[in-house]
Amino acid sequence: DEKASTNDTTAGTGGAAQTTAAGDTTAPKAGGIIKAAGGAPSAASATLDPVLINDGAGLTLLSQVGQFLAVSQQDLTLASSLATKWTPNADGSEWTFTLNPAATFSDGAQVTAADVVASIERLLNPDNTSNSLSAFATGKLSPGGVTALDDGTVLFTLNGPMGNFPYIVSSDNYNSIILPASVADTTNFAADVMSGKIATSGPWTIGSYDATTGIKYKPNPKYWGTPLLLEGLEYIFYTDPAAQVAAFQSGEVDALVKFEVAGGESLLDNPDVTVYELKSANHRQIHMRCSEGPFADKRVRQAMAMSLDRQTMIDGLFQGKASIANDTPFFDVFPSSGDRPMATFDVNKAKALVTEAGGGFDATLYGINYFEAPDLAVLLQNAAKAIGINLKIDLRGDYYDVNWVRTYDPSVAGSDIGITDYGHRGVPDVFLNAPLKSFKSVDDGAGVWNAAEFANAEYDAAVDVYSASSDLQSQKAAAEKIQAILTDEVPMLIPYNINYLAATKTKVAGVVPTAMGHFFTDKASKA
Amino acid sequence: MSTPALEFRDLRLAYVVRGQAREVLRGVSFEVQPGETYGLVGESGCGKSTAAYAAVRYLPRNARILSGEVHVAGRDVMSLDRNQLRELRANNASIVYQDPGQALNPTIKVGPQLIEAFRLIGLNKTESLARAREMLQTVQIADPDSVLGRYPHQLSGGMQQRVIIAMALACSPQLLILDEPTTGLDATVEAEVLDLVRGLRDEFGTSVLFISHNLGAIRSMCDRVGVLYAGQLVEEGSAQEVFDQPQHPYTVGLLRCLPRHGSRQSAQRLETIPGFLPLLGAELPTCVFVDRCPLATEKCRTEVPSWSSHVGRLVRCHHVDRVNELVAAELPMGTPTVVDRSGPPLLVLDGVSKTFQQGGQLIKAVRDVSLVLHPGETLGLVGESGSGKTTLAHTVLGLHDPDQTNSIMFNGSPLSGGTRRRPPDQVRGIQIVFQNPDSALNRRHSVRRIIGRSLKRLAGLSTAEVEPELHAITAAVRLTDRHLDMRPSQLSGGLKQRVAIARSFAGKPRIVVCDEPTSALDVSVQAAILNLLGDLQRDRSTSYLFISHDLRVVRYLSDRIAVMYLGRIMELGPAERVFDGPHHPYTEALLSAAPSVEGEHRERIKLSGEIPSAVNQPSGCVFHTRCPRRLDGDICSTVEPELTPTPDGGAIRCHIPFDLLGGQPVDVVPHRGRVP
Amino acid sequence: MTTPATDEPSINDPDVTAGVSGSTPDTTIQSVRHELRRQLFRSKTFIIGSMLLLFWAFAAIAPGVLTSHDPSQQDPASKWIRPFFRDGHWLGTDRFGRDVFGRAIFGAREIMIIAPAAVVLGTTIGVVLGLAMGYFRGKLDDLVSRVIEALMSLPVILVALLALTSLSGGRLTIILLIGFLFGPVIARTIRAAVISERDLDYVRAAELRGERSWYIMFVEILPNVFGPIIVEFTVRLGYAVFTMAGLAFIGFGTQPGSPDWGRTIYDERSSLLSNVWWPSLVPAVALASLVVAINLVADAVQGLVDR
Amino acid sequence: MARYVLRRLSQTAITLFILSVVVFAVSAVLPGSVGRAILGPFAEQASVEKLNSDLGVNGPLLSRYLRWIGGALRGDFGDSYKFRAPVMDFIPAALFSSLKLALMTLVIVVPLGIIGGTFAALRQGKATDRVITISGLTLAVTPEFVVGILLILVFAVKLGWLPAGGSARGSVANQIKVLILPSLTLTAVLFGYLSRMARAGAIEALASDYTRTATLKGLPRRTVLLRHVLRNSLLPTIAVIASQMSYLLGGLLVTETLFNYRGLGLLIADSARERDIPMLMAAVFIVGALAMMMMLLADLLIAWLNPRVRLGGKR
Ligand SMILES: Nc1ncnc2c1ncn2[C@@H]1O[C@H](COP(=O)(O)OP(=O)(O)OP(=O)(O)O)[C@@H](O)[C@H]1O
Ligand SMILES: Nc1ncnc2c1ncn2[C@@H]1O[C@H](COP(=O)(O)OP(=O)(O)OP(=O)(O)O)[C@@H](O)[C@H]1O
Ligand SMILES: [Mg+2]
Ligand SMILES: [Mg+2]
Repeated sequence: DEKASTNDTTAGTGGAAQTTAAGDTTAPKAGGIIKAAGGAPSAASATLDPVLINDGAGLTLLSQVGQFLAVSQQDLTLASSLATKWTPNADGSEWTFTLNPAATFSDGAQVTAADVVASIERLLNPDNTSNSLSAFATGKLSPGGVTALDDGTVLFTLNGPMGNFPYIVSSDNYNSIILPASVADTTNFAADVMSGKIATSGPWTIGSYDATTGIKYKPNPKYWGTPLLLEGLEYIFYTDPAAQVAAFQSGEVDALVKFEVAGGESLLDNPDVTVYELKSANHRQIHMRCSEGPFADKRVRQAMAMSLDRQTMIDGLFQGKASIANDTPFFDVFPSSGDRPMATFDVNKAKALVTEAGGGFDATLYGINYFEAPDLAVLLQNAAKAIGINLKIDLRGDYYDVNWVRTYDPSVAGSDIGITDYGHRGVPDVFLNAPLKSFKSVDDGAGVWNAAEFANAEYDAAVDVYSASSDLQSQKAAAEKIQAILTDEVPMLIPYNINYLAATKTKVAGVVPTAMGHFFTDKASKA
Repeated sequence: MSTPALEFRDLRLAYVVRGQAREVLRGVSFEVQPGETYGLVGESGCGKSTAAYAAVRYLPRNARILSGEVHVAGRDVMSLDRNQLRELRANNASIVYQDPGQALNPTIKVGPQLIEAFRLIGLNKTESLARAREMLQTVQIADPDSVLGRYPHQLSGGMQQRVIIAMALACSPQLLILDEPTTGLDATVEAEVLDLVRGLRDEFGTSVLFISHNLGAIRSMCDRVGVLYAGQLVEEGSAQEVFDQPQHPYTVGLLRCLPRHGSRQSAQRLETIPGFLPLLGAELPTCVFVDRCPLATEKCRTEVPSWSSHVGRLVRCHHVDRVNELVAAELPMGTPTVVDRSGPPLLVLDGVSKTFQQGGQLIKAVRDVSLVLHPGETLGLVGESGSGKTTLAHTVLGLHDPDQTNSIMFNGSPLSGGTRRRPPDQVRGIQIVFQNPDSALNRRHSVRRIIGRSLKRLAGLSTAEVEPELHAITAAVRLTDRHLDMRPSQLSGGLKQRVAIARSFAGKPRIVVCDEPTSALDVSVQAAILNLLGDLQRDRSTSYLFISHDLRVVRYLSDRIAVMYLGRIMELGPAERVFDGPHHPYTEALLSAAPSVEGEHRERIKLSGEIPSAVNQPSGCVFHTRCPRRLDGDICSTVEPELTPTPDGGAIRCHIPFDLLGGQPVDVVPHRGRVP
Repeated sequence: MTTPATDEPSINDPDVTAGVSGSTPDTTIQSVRHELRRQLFRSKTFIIGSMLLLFWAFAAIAPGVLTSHDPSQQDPASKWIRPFFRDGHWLGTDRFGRDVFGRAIFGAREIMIIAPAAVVLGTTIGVVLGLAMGYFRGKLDDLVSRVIEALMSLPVILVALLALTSLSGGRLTIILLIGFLFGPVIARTIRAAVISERDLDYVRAAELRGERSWYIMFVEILPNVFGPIIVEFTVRLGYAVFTMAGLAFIGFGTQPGSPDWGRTIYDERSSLLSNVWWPSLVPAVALASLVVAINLVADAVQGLVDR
Repeated sequence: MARYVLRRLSQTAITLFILSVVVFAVSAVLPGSVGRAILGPFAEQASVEKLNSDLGVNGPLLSRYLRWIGGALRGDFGDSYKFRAPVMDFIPAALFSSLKLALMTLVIVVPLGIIGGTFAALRQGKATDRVITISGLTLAVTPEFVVGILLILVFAVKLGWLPAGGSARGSVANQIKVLILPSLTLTAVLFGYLSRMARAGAIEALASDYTRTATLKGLPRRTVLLRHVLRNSLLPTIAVIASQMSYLLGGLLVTETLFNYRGLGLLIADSARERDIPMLMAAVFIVGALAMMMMLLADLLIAWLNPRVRLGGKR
């Protein structure tokens, strides 16, 4: 069956070789320290508490010490890690995971089912307000849903069929690292790992950690996987991307965990730099409010979609390091996406549609003002202008200041059109639910970020079918239906999904970044 | 003969203003012999300072030497290179100028600044220190060591000037240049400084170039004087002769501008010199004085008079033979003002005191002053700087609150403290003419506006009524309508003062306070202003409270005189008596301090010590610390004397009985200047 | 008998003949104004400064005349054309292929509107405050001085940062922000000037006319502190321009796409690392030239005012 | 002097109080849900509300202020939202690094500014003067992030002589290496203002009577300049250095971010982005207080250098 484990039984990440790696020819040499530059963990992630971590920086750091049942690889297929295989029941509403008997924690203890139960239940417990709750909601796993059949096998009982469930307990759901059952409290995770109070199973343990400046890892002496080549691993935190690039160029650091094309151009064609380019589901959504306002008319939304010259956008913003997306979360990275009709670029048709719908108008384009969003906003503005829609740009510090989503707070105005960013996921489910499903209530996870106020029963049904289907064929079928609806209704524009970019000096080999933001170094070496 | 210490050889010097060279010194030639003191007089702007600085070649960037030479100790100053010039300044010539306060570096102690000068002439530290100490003693500073350790601002103006003189004499220079060294200092202090210079000159045999506005000082100091006009010497000769029988019309005019000894405003007007100093750099193929000369003829307009010798001195005039035509005309006295003493006095001060609070210290600026002022009367207020004259005046005006209310009665009703609290008629009733017209007139307002506003506010006229009144009053102060649209900056000092006077008279005041109204003006201008004040008083029988340092002026103008010391009135009485005595020892000292142009030389009564500060005043008689007639025993130092009435209706604050007080001016002693 | 005995002013009184004898400097206000103007136009600094100023002012009013390029016209094909004068792009193009020179020209407007407006506001606040503080002294002065010190001790950019998070960055916001930040600073200078003025006798004279405080402050004193005011105004203008750029750094200010200099410099700065200097340095130079121009004029004016 | 010192001290106390109010007021009006900002978009609303109440961000303003200032007086600025630890665990270190940077900058810029300014004054109106003034001005108005990046590009990336940033740790030599580029960036910005002030001061001193006296004494030009001119022209320069202090500290925000130099500036930038309000308030308040102290120090120094003030008024 599709989701059963690959025969790859090697521990750790089992990552495939880097895609665009330049010089990993010579036999890797042991020793050395890699210094990597990355952002500082956000407020929630500051103590590296696996329960709360909610950003790329946090998960990058966490995944050096903690391990998951399975690892979502660069090609977004699952490789085994702490679990060697996983099998669903007939309808995919129950999943059985078999643990790797070799796996041990840094205190030497074996990784048992009890540990898994404890770790996952900790995340499920609403009182812990874990960042992963929404993921588990999508995964249809509720408190009490995890049981240990014996020391080596764990049973996940879901509220319903869920084909992509293994991803929910893989590195994709980066909170779900497995810790000893004995661990009661993770609020001071970093400190406790440093002091040995919390044992972890990953290749590294924490040598020193300063939430403002950086972290130093030291090898896990009792590491159960293939021995490390590096002597040490170090992360330095940066606030300003430009500063990161500068530091990398001038050789203060050997690796950039992640960098943007804007500002990183100089790295792209640089002989002594290895650039890792990974397909990812990282994208921007430009929602258009369907319930009221100038965009309520479907034709206007369709016109907006047609007004975008996506290829040019990609070239302009990312020097081609992104893929065209069709205003749906089914990106070419997802196996389930199937083959899709390409979005058309047709200004005249768009103009016509706008005129049909009652002619041009003014509107305010809200949005985040980090990443390339400001530039995107300018591009949108230009495109819209071409079809008679005048967008006034108003980008705020970040999404939640402005509350232009009414789901949480009906009193706020909401917004007709706005840009926000969605990070990478291994499966489209979150994208399909949070921002698109009809919003009922905050507690019922569906549609909580539905800024477009898109409410379409047909769509909701289609999504349910998709989530339920556990085999690729049926997923593809459901996906096509969903795409049909979205490309017709166009509740949101998704012009592109951005390739994930990481870089190392060529003397560094064997690191495995993932589009999610992991930066696996268990096989890394430095010449 | 020996080489002169300083020699100007037909020096022509110009300042470049907006690309044009404007001639300031138009061929000046004179020499100062070794040991001689040469005086340079002339009204403001005629080029005195320029000459002085030319002598040490310290000239502004825009100065140009057109022709001629300056020699100091036989060396051509203009041809020296930087180092030679430095040495010349360090060893041969020193200069002392106005405003000693500015001339010393505020952030360096006196010691180092003085020692610097000695180090320059190659002494080592210890020697320099020793010499510095000596030098301070030579300039009569009592405790040199403490002074050496002080900062300039901790010294009085007199002391500062002494230090600077000490510094100047450090290198025992052949030439000492004094550019108005005593302007801004008190008469008493001035007299001391001059005595000092005189002594040192004799002691060191230094040659001195002495520049001053004060003709009296010049006469008492100098062997020879040169009269500078518009950058040309017009007369030169021995001080005595030049002052006693001036040969050039300008010199004559200059001397006649001064109130003559004992003359009174009510008796005769002062003479003035009409017209103006020619513009800087004006083309003058004529006699420079021609525009203002009563003797001017066609010849004067066409020919430059020669620098020719005449009755033993050099004069630059075509009509030297006709000067005696310029006999002092007895100017017709206007009908003298009748001081109405019959009625109630206009202003009554009854024990007025004013104490300032400053940084926790109490400054008793005015103590228990009682006065009366009658309609049409002029009360002169004299006293050294800091004696409280201005404060008293300002208190009367309501710019300060007196310590105790209702101590001032105006026209029978009590004056409340602040101006704002006074009814309009009281406000307009008392006005003031300030000392410095530059700060007294708003530089951004036109004359019309300045006077007009006062007419509106004080005379309470409507905009329509203002215009005619405006013309009337400007005419009254001898201004023409043309002046109305000018800004103060476009007016000469005298004109400014006229505007100020017009303003204060706008509301037909009963009393006008004049706080040293002419001390910033040249003598010729001063004369005109004094005349004007006299006329106005005659026409409007206004009362004046007239404050001045210049006793001569006070006497000329005042009916009665009050002498202040440390905020107290020491003496009060009719002008004649206060001047001719018997008078208070302090008054006596003040009088003796003022050198006179007539050249009669009283033995100066030296006042020992400094003026005590207004903060901690001496016990007993506040003057006892300096009093030359201090009584034996300690009564003076313990008991404060009452202000005891005198027969002539005045009063004196002294323990010495009235009839025993110094009667006639101290007997005249021979002139101390030496004729070369 | 030649000695004038009559009291005919024009003969006897020295001063009266002023102007007649031509011995006082030029005499009418007009001629003085004229003189000042002549002085100004003599000074090289002023000429150069005002030339530059005029240029930018013109750019702000009629940018279209100076460049044919639409500042927001994108052309992906011609991204990052190098200077100079290639493919009709004087100073090259930025990452969207927009004409750098064109954007610099159009960028002038934002600053030429905001900076003066902000400084006018600041100066008004400063003058009123300064006059009141300087004239009344005492408690009011003390208190306000403290507040001013407090404000001044906070770096502009920090206050902006704090304000930014609560306000939305529109033109008006920036004008208000800069205005209120500069007001106190200017007030300090004006206060000092007023204090030295209020000791002059013409203020006494006004009090002796029983004038109201406001009259003394605004009619008597104000004209006499124009000097410092003008200087402050021009100098602050420089600071304002610079501050705006700083605000762009913390994302405060004009919205993306606007050719505003500060914004552009900030947006394009990262491409410096790829040796693409022109998109950020051109506006930077424009900025500098404007501020320098303002200061040149300021110096010239100050030079005159000081006389 | 003592009286003067006392007065200035009491004034500073008042100012500090006002500052605290200002800082609190501005921070208090920050909109948006703190909890949401911390927990992120996908956190459950319940979690957000729980956190908000934990942080006590909903209380009445006055009591919140009193709590804050009360703590502040005891040196306790509360716990950082982000690090869940006392703010004071982070600020001292950051402050120390910032001071290092500031010091280094001053060490470079002060002599440079004074020399440049005085030199310009001596050549007043000449070409040298213009060059110094205008170039200073130009540097002053070129944003730090441009100057900084150019410096990095040249000295770190191209030449590789100096590090492109990082925190000053380890050996003094190393620290200095790290500090050079950032402090040069700040120097570029400050030089203009400083030299301008120094110039003005020198021009005034040069025109003064005491300088004339010194010259006419026959002192060598050098002595006149060093002993008499400079000595007096320094006072205003010191004043401006102090008043520029707040400016310098402001510059830290940009510069430290650019050079990833972990000082107060960067801390403030981060805290602002992360809504770590207690941290932000503390940092900003401390920066303000610091600037204020500098002004105070400068005033006292000036007073002390100026005998008039030190020894009280005339006689
Ligand atoms: N640097 C200068 N540039 C242009 N004109 C100047 C300059 N210095 C002085 N003057 C003018 O030159 C004339 C002579 O000046 P000077 O100071 O020598 O006169 P003075 O006799 O000393 O006057 P006073 O008695 O007021 O000191 C005055 O009209 C003055 O305005
Ligand atoms: N506003 C003030 N505050 C404090 N002390 C003052 C004030 N005005 C005057 N004084 C002090 O009061 C005393 C008298 O000053 P005042 O100016 O009245 O003397 P004066 O006779 O007018 O001196 P001068 O002849 O120099 O004008 C001086 O010691 C002065 O320092
Ligand atoms: Mg002079
Ligand atoms: Mg006085």
